[in-house]
Amino acid sequence: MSDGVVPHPHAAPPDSADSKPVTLAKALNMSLRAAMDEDPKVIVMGEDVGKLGGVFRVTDGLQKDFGDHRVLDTPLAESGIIGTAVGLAMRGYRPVAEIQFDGFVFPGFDQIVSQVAKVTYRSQGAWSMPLVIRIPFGGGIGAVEHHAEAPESFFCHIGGLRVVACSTAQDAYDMLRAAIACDDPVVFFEPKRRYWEKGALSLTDAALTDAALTDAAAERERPPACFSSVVRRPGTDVTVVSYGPSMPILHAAADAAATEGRSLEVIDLRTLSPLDLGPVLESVRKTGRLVVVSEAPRESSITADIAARVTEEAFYSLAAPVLRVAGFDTPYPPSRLEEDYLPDLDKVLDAVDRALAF
Amino acid sequence: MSDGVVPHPHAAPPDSADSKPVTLAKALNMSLRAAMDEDPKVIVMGEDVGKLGGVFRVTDGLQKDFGDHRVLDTPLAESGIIGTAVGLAMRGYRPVAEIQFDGFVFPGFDQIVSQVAKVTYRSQGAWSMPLVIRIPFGGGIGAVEHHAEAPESFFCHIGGLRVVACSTAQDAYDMLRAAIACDDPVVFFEPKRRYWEKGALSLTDAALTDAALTDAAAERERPPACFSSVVRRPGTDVTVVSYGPSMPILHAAADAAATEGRSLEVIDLRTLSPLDLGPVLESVRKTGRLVVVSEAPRESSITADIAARVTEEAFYSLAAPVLRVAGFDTPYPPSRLEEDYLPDLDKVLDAVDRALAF
Amino acid sequence: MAAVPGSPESPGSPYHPTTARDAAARGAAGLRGQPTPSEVIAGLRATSHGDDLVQLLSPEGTLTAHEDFPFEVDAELLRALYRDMVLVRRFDREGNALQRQGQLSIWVPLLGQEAAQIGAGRALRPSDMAFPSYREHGVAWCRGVDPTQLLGIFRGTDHCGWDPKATRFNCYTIVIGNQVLNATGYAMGQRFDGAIGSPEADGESRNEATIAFFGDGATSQGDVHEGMVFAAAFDAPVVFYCQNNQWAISEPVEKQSRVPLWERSTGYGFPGVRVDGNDVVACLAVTHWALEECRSGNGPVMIEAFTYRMDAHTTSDDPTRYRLADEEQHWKLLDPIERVKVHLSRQGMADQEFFDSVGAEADELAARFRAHCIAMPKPPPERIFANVYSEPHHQLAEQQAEYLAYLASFEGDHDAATPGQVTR
Amino acid sequence: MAAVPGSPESPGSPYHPTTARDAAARGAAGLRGQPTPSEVIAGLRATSHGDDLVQLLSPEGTLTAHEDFPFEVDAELLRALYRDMVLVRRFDREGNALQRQGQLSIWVPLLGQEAAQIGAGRALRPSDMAFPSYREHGVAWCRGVDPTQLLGIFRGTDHCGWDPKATRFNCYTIVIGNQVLNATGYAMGQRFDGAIGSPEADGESRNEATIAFFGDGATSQGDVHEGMVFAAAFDAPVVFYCQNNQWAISEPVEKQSRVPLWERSTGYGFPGVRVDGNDVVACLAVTHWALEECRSGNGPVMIEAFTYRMDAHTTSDDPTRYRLADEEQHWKLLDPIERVKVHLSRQGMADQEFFDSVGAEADELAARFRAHCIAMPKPPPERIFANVYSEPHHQLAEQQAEYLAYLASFEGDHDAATPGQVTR
Ligand SMILES: Cc1ncc(C[n+]2csc(CCOP(=O)(O)OP(=O)(O)O)c2C)c(N)n1
Ligand SMILES: Cc1ncc(C[n+]2csc(CCOP(=O)(O)OP(=O)(O)O)c2C)c(N)n1
Ligand SMILES: [Mg+2]
Ligand SMILES: [Mg+2]
Repeated sequence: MSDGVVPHPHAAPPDSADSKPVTLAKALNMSLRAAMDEDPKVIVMGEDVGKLGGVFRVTDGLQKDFGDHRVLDTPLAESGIIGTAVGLAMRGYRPVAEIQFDGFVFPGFDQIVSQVAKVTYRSQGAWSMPLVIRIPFGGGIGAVEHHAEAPESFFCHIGGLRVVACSTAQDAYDMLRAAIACDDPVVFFEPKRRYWEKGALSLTDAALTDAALTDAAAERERPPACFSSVVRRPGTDVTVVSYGPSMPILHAAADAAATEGRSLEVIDLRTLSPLDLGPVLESVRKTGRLVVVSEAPRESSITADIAARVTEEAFYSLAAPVLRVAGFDTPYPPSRLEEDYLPDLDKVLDAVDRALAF
Repeated sequence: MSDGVVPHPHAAPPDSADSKPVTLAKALNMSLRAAMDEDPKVIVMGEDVGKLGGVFRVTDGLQKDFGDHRVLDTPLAESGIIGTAVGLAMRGYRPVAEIQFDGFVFPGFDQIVSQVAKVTYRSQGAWSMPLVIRIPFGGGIGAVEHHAEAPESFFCHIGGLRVVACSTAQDAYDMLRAAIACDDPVVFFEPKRRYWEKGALSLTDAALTDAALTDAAAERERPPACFSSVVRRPGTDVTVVSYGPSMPILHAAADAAATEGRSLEVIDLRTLSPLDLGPVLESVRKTGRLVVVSEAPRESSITADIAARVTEEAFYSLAAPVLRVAGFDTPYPPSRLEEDYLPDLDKVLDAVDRALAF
Repeated sequence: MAAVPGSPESPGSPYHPTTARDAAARGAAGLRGQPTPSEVIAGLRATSHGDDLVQLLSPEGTLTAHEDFPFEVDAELLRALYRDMVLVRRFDREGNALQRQGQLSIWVPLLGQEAAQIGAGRALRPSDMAFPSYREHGVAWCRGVDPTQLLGIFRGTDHCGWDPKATRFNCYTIVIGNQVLNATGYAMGQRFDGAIGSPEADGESRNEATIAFFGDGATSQGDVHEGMVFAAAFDAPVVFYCQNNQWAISEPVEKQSRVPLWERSTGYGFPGVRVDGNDVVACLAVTHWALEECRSGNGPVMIEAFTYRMDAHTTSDDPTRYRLADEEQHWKLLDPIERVKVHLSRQGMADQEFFDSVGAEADELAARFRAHCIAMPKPPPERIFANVYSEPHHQLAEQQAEYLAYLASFEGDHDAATPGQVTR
Repeated sequence: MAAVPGSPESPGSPYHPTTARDAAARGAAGLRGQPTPSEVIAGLRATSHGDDLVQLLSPEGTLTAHEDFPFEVDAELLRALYRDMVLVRRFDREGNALQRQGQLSIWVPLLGQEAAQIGAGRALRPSDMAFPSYREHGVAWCRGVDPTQLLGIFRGTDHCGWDPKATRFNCYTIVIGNQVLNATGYAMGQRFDGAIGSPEADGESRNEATIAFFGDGATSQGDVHEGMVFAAAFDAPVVFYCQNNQWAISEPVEKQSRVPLWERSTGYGFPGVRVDGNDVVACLAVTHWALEECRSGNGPVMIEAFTYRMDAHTTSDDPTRYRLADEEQHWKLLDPIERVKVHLSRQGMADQEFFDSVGAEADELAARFRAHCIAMPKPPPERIFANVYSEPHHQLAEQQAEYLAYLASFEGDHDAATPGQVTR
């Protein structure tokens, strides 16, 4: 892993004793459980996270085993969830707050902007804010309104937060451990339509440490961070980057492109704020072409930011402008139209073609 | 005005009977008054907008003249202000809601994301949403926390909203009239540190009509829109664009650059969502260099979006990457540090130098 | 209502069966996935409403008058209410079935809440305005929204299949509680328009009112509070109609409040009433009264309709994880339809023929509902871009044109490309 | 308290002097920038608190016991409270003066609210936690925050000049009401830690409580509601301390509520008390009681301290635009400091020497406050990037390095460049 390249997650997991295929949801559950086992200050809170185990069962069984002091079914109010989590963090807890669906984070937006992100700054470091806000995000599950949004760009625009998105079971486990261990607030996006996809999960100690996660970063001699981006599959012709739910599409695109003799380099951003552009720049200096894929609308978004920064920092390397495959600038459509709305294999390949045609 | 170039606002106003210098705040006040005079469905609501006339006096005298049915001092709750304005709009009113300061819009964010922006879409057009949300924004006034923010990028990321910012007294008047006349929700940003700066205001009928505002747009044969961007000052070497409070800095930079024999083309975006990139692209095709200036933090921002889109659409015209002069990715600092945080003449000139050095 | 074990006045913590101290006392080992005894009591307790419940038609079918809420009840009215409830329940069950058969992504059942919804819905005049949450299929029925128009939301073909302006029944709102503020604003507009407080002429008046529907869980949201604050501040003619169905997904109402929900109104200085939400007559009478209060200028008013969600939260939910079948059984005895039927029969107000004809009508409705559902096509991709704005928007026009051109580029493909699948 | 004209029980609309109907009745012409008669009455009415006000020390200086809130009051305590209030008022006035002289961008005066704040502040133990709004200079004083540490916020050199963790006095919160949820969360943590409800040993206990300060205007915010909902749901040991100073900038409390604010608590099922906020003894006794309730596990509790903002909202505000001098005059008679002085003198508990020494101490404090303020330097630009995160952050490190390099690039300039001015 030290070269920043990890195995193709669709490849069969290594058949060793310490690695087994689990769903992404289960990996998150195991991660929470391990963190709670280790540190009594870790608590889980949200709507229906207790006996129900969350609507996606990510907190399944935790209340049963840790008690209703540590797994709190809260009143139905997101500002209340975030706002009390802030107070609990001040008291020394490490709350992991669940927002039930992406579209329901907005009633808590003021607490996130005005308290979560600013408490440490305002207090000149007296308060740290070790709070994780878990948000199942993205579309593709045929859901009703407000259940399929990609609000990550809002949070990337807020100084004082860290924003990450996991895409594999292993990352789900490791990144959530790291997020909980982090003394800064982390908005943790979970690709809900991938919850039931299985991937290898290895629980070796190395995977648990921050160090392993920042290995690649450290080697590039950048400051330590909880999270780093990673090259999932090396390639030479076009760089394609995304995060969370679209990662399998990128792998499929790389497969499809390979059959046409085109080599795509696939990068999983993992951290959305701060961006870890090192691997992306390195790749673009090689390929000269970049396609950024995300379900989020385009205007003032994370994809715009990546395009702007990569262009600024690798201007002379680019043979084509950075192209984006992203949501339209509309509200999320009725779900029977979501396949038109969302990035998919064809759209990614089309963008790759266009990048190569420049 | 038909060529999209308007006179330098710092130039002396034409000394005609129908034009007089007024402050930007006064122009807004006159605009509200004229709209209320014309249409009894226009109502003003917010905290302290009544007898006090708003903390910036933009609504001064309106309650006195139109009554407390049409100028509502509301309870102290922003979600309440926006949420009831939505209901009033459904009832046939055209509410103009004031948010007292930029940093206080966030308690109302859910109503904006989930109702204001989506009501028309959800109802398949049965409801229109003729609601204006006025927000004094930006720094430079030596204020305490939450009173100096530039949250416009959040709103640009929301499909279903229109987002605009005025920078002159004339635009303040015309654009607010147009925003109130628009059947879509408009988030209307007012550059609070320019409230007391005077500019020419002409109340000829032409200025009042939508048509005048979209003249330039119409000529470029794009669909009609409430708002359009405008070249404030023609130039040949570097294009500098901004909006709202930073516009005077751009003019000063153009003056300073001229003394060194460099010619800057100055563009006032006015509309932030949708962007009206026509004038910007036209300019960049000529200059090959673009500097975007904004007080907002960089990540996932409006400046990123402009950089991304201009690069995509004018890739071969660019001799340098689009450079940004923007806020840092921190919370807004204590006000004694704001001159370090905000764009200023030196920073703009430095960026112009860097663009030219590419 | 039948007496139940576990009186709310029992010592301990009637509204707080699972306080930390309880939990500490029994230790973490006390939590074993099954409801604890105190939770069982709490669940049953919820069936005991206290003395403050307004009831006109008992579960046993006995009709009595209520001095505060006089209301003329005749056989025709009762038959009509019975028919409403049976038809609504029937298509609601069909919604569940359609979901099970893969025709709908999800269905949100109203089972058990027919009386609370039909009572409120039938109290409304056409000129009144209603703001539902997402479970108000019964109110939709009363507003003249055809049940088939509800299907699009759950089949994913639209976000709202009726005209909220023409029907004066707003689109469903899914973000919990935030429609309450919109309702308050609308009611403020009614007041500003002078549409309240004018004298009646010929028993008719042009006075209007608004009603906002929300659940027990919603009462915790800041927006519901702000709605009440604004309504009180502006004397808005709005009825806050809370269907307390005892559950917010897996959370019992005790998680939201220590005290009965109608008491919230006292903190704002307007009246609140708790009505038996399984008694359609009481719901009608109390809502009628509340709307009249609003129309005559004495709004706002709060109503807590004390009822029960007899089915799962939605078809995606599994209530066996968090509540006991006993509780559901208990509430079956309080069924909102049964008591009307008993009364109609016992009083000779309806015969078997009537019941049969309503049953047949219900089956027809269900068949039409089903047929309509299955025939609903995927909307065209243009719909993604339609009605985002009321006025033209060049950016979306460009995105639409670009996307349609992209789709068209597949049309020449030999393998009859379906976008979204590999077509190369 | 003195009787005033315009009884709250007068018919018409005691809490709604400017309803639409009023306005319609007098027409738009009735609005002329000056308060209307009904507004004058409302303003004065606000001084009449109803029967429910807890008062121990009358405006005339008479001390009586209150059976619900027994509290031992001796001369030493009264002298200490007097000194607190005088010192706090003195530096508050100095804050105003410093703003007028351009040394501060703004000052938020507490004038008139000394008793409400000192009473509450002195009821706290060091182990308790306090969450202020932005006007709580008196509470800061009680928490051991040096008045000079308050200056940075208003001079623009910091967002919080004290250690909120060490002092157990959180940073000021400017977004109205949102600290109330943070306070509730902190109190939940106190409960989860077992820091409430344990038996006293030697009159000492390790029990803790939290207090949240907010204004009358803040009660309308959703976050304050949610704070109360969560506190009730989790039995959090938090005192909701609302200083009703009758105004939220230009809006009288009648815009926020029809009924006294303490009554909100009844809607959530916990106790509420209205205390004379200009009576430092009553504020102390009632807050002491409320904190004890919380510490022993009976939280939450709400207190409405009925007081008056005797100065402008801030130094930027002009209250002559919205309220009459008469109203301010009336409240001068109810001054919180004067009644303690009268009592101390009349009872022979303090002599002129004492009053003089307190006055001298106040002047010294003011001088130190002023000197400190004037000497406060502009912070270095690095401060922009400091403490945004607790852990290292490469992106900000880069932005900082870039900016400092940019600044350094000016250093060679002949005209001793000041960044932000033209230096070329
Ligand atoms: C703001 C928000 N948070 C969370 C949800 C997810 N959610 C949907 S329904 C529901 C429970 C609602 O309970 P209640 O208000 O009692 O209404 P009921 O479903 O019982 O009719 C929740 C938590 C949501 N829709 N909106
Ligand atoms: C969310 C929010 N909206 C608006 C403001 C602007 N504002 C500052 S103080 C104030 C009035 C507060 O009144 P109140 O709660 O009674 O407290 P007081 O100032 O009287 O102590 C307002 C509207 C703010 N700070 N925060
Ligand atoms: Mg419910
Ligand atoms: Mg106040």
